[in-house]
Amino acid sequence: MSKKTKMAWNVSLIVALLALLFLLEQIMPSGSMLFTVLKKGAIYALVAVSMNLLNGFTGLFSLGQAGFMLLGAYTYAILTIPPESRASVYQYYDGGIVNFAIPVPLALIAGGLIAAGFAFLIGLPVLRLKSDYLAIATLGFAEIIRAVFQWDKLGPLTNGSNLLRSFPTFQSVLYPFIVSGICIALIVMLINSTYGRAFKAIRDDEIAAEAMGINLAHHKRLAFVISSFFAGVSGGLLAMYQTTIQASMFKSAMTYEILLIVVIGGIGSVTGSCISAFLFIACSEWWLRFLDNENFYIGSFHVPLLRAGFRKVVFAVVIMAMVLFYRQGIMGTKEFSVEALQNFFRKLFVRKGVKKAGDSHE
Amino acid sequence: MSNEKRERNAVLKLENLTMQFGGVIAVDNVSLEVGKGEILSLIGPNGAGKTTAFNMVTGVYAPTNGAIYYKGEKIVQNTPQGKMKKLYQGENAGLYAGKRVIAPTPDKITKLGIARTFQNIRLFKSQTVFENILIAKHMLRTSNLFTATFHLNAREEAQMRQESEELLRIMELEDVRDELATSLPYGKQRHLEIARALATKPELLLLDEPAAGMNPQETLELTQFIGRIRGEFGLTIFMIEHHMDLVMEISDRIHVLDFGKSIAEGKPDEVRNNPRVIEAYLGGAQDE
Amino acid sequence: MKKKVLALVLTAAMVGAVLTGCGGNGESAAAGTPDNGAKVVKIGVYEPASGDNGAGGKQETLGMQYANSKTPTVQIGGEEYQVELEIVDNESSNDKGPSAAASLVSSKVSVVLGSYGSGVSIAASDVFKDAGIPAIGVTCTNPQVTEGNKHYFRICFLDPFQGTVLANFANENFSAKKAYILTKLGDDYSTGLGHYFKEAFTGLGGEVVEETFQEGNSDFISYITSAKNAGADVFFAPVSTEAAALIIEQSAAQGLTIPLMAGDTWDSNVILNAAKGKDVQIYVTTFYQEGGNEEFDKGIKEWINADSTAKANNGGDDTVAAVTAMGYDAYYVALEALKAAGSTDPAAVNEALWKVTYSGVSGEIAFNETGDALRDVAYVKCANTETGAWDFVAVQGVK
Amino acid sequence: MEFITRNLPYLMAGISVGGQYALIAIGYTMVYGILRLINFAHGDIFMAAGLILVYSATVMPMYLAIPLMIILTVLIGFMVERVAYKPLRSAPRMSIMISAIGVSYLLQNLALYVTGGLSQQYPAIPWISDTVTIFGSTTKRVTVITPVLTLVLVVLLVLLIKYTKIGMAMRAASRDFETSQLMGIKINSVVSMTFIIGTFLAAIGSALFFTNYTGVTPTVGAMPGLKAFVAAVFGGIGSIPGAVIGAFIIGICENIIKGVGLTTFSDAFTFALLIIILIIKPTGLFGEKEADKV
Repeated sequence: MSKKTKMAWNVSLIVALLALLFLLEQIMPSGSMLFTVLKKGAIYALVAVSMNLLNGFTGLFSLGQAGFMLLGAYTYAILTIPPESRASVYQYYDGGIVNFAIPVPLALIAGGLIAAGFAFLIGLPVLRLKSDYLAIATLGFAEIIRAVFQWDKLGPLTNGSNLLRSFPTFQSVLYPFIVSGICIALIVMLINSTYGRAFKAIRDDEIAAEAMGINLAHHKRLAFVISSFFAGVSGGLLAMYQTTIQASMFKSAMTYEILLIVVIGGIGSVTGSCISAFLFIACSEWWLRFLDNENFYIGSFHVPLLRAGFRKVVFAVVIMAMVLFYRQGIMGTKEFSVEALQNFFRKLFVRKGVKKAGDSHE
Repeated sequence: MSNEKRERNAVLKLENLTMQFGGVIAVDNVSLEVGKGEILSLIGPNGAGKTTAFNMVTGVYAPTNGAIYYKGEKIVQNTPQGKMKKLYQGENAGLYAGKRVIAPTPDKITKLGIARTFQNIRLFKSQTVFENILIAKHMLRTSNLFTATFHLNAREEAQMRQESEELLRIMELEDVRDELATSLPYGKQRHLEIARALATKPELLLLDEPAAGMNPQETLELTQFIGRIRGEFGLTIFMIEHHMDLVMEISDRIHVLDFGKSIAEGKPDEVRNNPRVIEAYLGGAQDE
Repeated sequence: MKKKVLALVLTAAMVGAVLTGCGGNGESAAAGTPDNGAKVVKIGVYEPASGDNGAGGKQETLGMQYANSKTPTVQIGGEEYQVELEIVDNESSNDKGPSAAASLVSSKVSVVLGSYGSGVSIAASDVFKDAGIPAIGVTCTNPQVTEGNKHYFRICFLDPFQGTVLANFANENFSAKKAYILTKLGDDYSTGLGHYFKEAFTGLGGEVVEETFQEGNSDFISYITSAKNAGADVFFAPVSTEAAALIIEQSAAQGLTIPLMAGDTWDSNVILNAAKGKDVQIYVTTFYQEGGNEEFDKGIKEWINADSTAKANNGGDDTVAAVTAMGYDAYYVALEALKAAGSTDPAAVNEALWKVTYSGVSGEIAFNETGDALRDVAYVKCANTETGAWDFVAVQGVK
Repeated sequence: MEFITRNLPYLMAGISVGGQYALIAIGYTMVYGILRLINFAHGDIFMAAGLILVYSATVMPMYLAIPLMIILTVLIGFMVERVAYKPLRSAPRMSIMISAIGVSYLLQNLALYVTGGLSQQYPAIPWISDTVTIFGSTTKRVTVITPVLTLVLVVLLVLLIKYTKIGMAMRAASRDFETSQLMGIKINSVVSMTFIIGTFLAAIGSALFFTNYTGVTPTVGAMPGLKAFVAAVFGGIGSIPGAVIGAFIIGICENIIKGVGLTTFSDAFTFALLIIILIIKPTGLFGEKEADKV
């Protein structure tokens, strides 16, 4: 397939997807769980891809994603709460010290920039650390950020440990899709550029990469800062989705969830991360919810064991099975594309054809 | 070539280079020069400090003491510091004291025009042959993050790709262009590693045991190959090697290390008959 | 190849499920007619069943379930409707809450009850608002729950009131001059009540020392030592029962002699069990005092004792928690609203709620212009560490 | 005297919690020493030990319940290794770490399901739960016992590692996993033994910890687990004395921080300490350096 037709395919697919979403939104009741899953899925897809850029493509095992999301979410919230609502939100802090609001897109970018700025500062010391040590140091930084944002003395800015709310939220399910879509497209373009190749070289062999003239410190920091930027943006989106935010939401458990999404999707596959984000969110928020229902009947058979929390046990077992027996994840390091799909069907078809031919021969 | 002349044309010069790990001196006060267009082989028994010397040149280790010059410019310099001040057992301890410490990272060295290969092959495992070479072109970019991401550097990208294709052709790797690097046979992997090093457009090529693990036939091919690329790319080559046939065949000069110290240097014939070298190898080298 | 097949199957499954999911929801959307022919109206129960506030949430839910078992039907617009409780677990967590709320919305409930815990109520508020579904807060006492919106109601008193009652009580009964306030970071109920207590207490000329703890903290020894060192006269800890049990246990071990005070969350048998046989004084304010309504007490005790799950959810005995009584009342308030609305349409229920009055076991309930119940008294109770029951101390209002 | 009575409780709490962290940290450091794996599930095994005692104490007397708890906990540790880590031995390190996170997730959710999400009251273990008075400040006896017991156990463990055959095998495996395998060391039994010792100590640690802090919730193990891991890194991962000293330092510092009134930062401080040590001396206080060979 030529580059142009590929491009055309991708563009038309994206347009079709957006159109489908638009249509769904028109015809379906707005309260449907579908939209909850789609919105949250789109956000998690972005943060999973941003983590994949770091863990999958650059080989840096970082567990600081929740901390950067927190920075993005807080920046977004602080900058967009309308001045007239501030008195009630910052009720213990006399309305806080920020008294203006900026447009939503700007605030999302600002969230990304703040996260990226912090990543730059944190990256200076920690990126020298190797694998597990890097993981635990970034995890530690995320926890420190969380504690700082709960600090009473910063209350006029962060509202202490209390909820931030009243900021603009999603009007349409298209919004997170478009923002995430743009961000993921940017990440993909980066991965396909000469910088992306350098990142992959670092992942494969740091020493050889360095010997090929790739400045390790610079490129690692670059990957770290870019990944954090997008984590920050997704944090802003998450704030929009949640409608209220609070530092205590951004625990390391959140990072683990994102990591599991990346692993299930396939470390090193962008489309894998996206698919698995939607699957993960749908399973945890929607499809398995019936397992929590004590009075669940199949026909007249009362299904045993079901009660609150069973959903999570089943989910954890499924994840464990994935991790143990299906280590490559859904996509491995491959990408989902029209071409791959075509090839897949072709192969399937050809093989069947050959078999049939063989059969008739006999 | 007379000594003075070589000095003037020296591409690489190691000066009083010492590397001490804890109490062990791996390289002890080694000085040598590699002249332009020359092939200098560094030989010596196992553990003589050859790879350590290479690692100091390529910036993997900072030497404990000594300096390195590239085309007359000082690129590495160090003097014993901190704990090492007391521990240091080498010579010339005070020679570089008080002078500026220069310890560039390996990528800086590569950017100067010094490329290397590794003793245990280090290819980018998940990448194809072509991508392995293309990655090496990254350091020659003029694009920045922004222009690269938005594909505003199309001309440069095209040039990178074209040069890589060219290199593949010269290195006779075009038939395996899209294979995974690690799926190649061993000899081809060595070729690829050299090709990748050449992609950075070096003037000085450091080969760390290029013939390790090769059979005589492959070694012979490699010998011709190295000779060929030296001419084609106008390279100066500094090489560590154990295969004496190869070393004797293509080296202009040979430098011998034993227990970190230089014990001999000269033309292949001179070195071959040097009693100290024979003693150092004690027959170990003769059957190789 | 196998992997590709699986990837494809998974993707297909997702697409399929998305589509069927839509259909499924569509069906359950209407207040449908199940097997027995009676129409069904759904009431959402948005309560924590796990996490910090799981114990309290479960007790509150018990009240609703008991009420539902007593009055399973309601007359709406002249028709008999079966009332179905749609229970979700908000996990006491502000980030899991909205999704749980969204699942209530998608099951087309007419009105929502809950939650125990103010943070989760605020967090889900917008989800209900966007869906146009009214919510009745049962024991979420933070003012922010109902402030600035038209869909959140509440049947309990508020923290500014409760904080003042507690401060007055500490001042009058213990002549407290200095109070040690311990609140949990990121818990709006805890920080809010701590704040209002501090305001009232300093207003009475008292002095306070404030400290906070992180979620997941189980070591309170340092805090107790600090309270002792500060020379505090009362230890005020408006926290979840989970932390409360630890605080009680550790204060007893550390020999803390000053009274422990707290708000409505501590009115739970978790506290009684922790305090039993220990040398501690515990005072709490609450909505309901066991014995306030004999008939209700008797009925619910029978119901709890008859059902092992209910008993387990109540903490293993049949003590009637105030939140259970509140949950019971909330259910009837919802029924009143449904009757008054004459329809299962959430918007109509929302309109009707403003005018609902109901005389429940915890007192008279009517809403003011912000949607808060008009309540002017709180019960103060003291834990009897010998019998393991609550002793009634006073009915306190604000002058 | 006044100063002592005011501040002794902080110090005692610090030493006691430090001892409990130490018992968990040993599990981390031994497993990391041999498998290079951060066993994220270790904190949750600690939690599981707490829950097991809660439930077993309701049906049997304490002198049976405690041994049973220890045996079951060790069994869980053993099974986790066999099921979740052993199959991944040749996989990249990231996979094993992710598997550990998965096990942690599973254990927490199982506990959530079993307990119904409610905090469980830990039963009082006779004698050690009694209240005692030291220098005018009251506390539970366990506070005093913990550091002593910890030190005794650590000395026993060090002797075991130094003088027994299995201890020698452990040391060999932690020095060079592959080579020791080639030298005929039964690596699977060494790894299993490591997990057994680690979980055994965690089980004892849980009994001490929950006697002081009596609520058992599904996530209660996460923070102590993480802190114990930090202690292990701080002391130099792979070094048992390092882990113990690190644990005491962290326990004491954490309580001092709370005593000073910076309660918001008591957890953050632990991580700050970790990052500082990693930057200054990446191998921790007593760790050995390992270099990549080029």
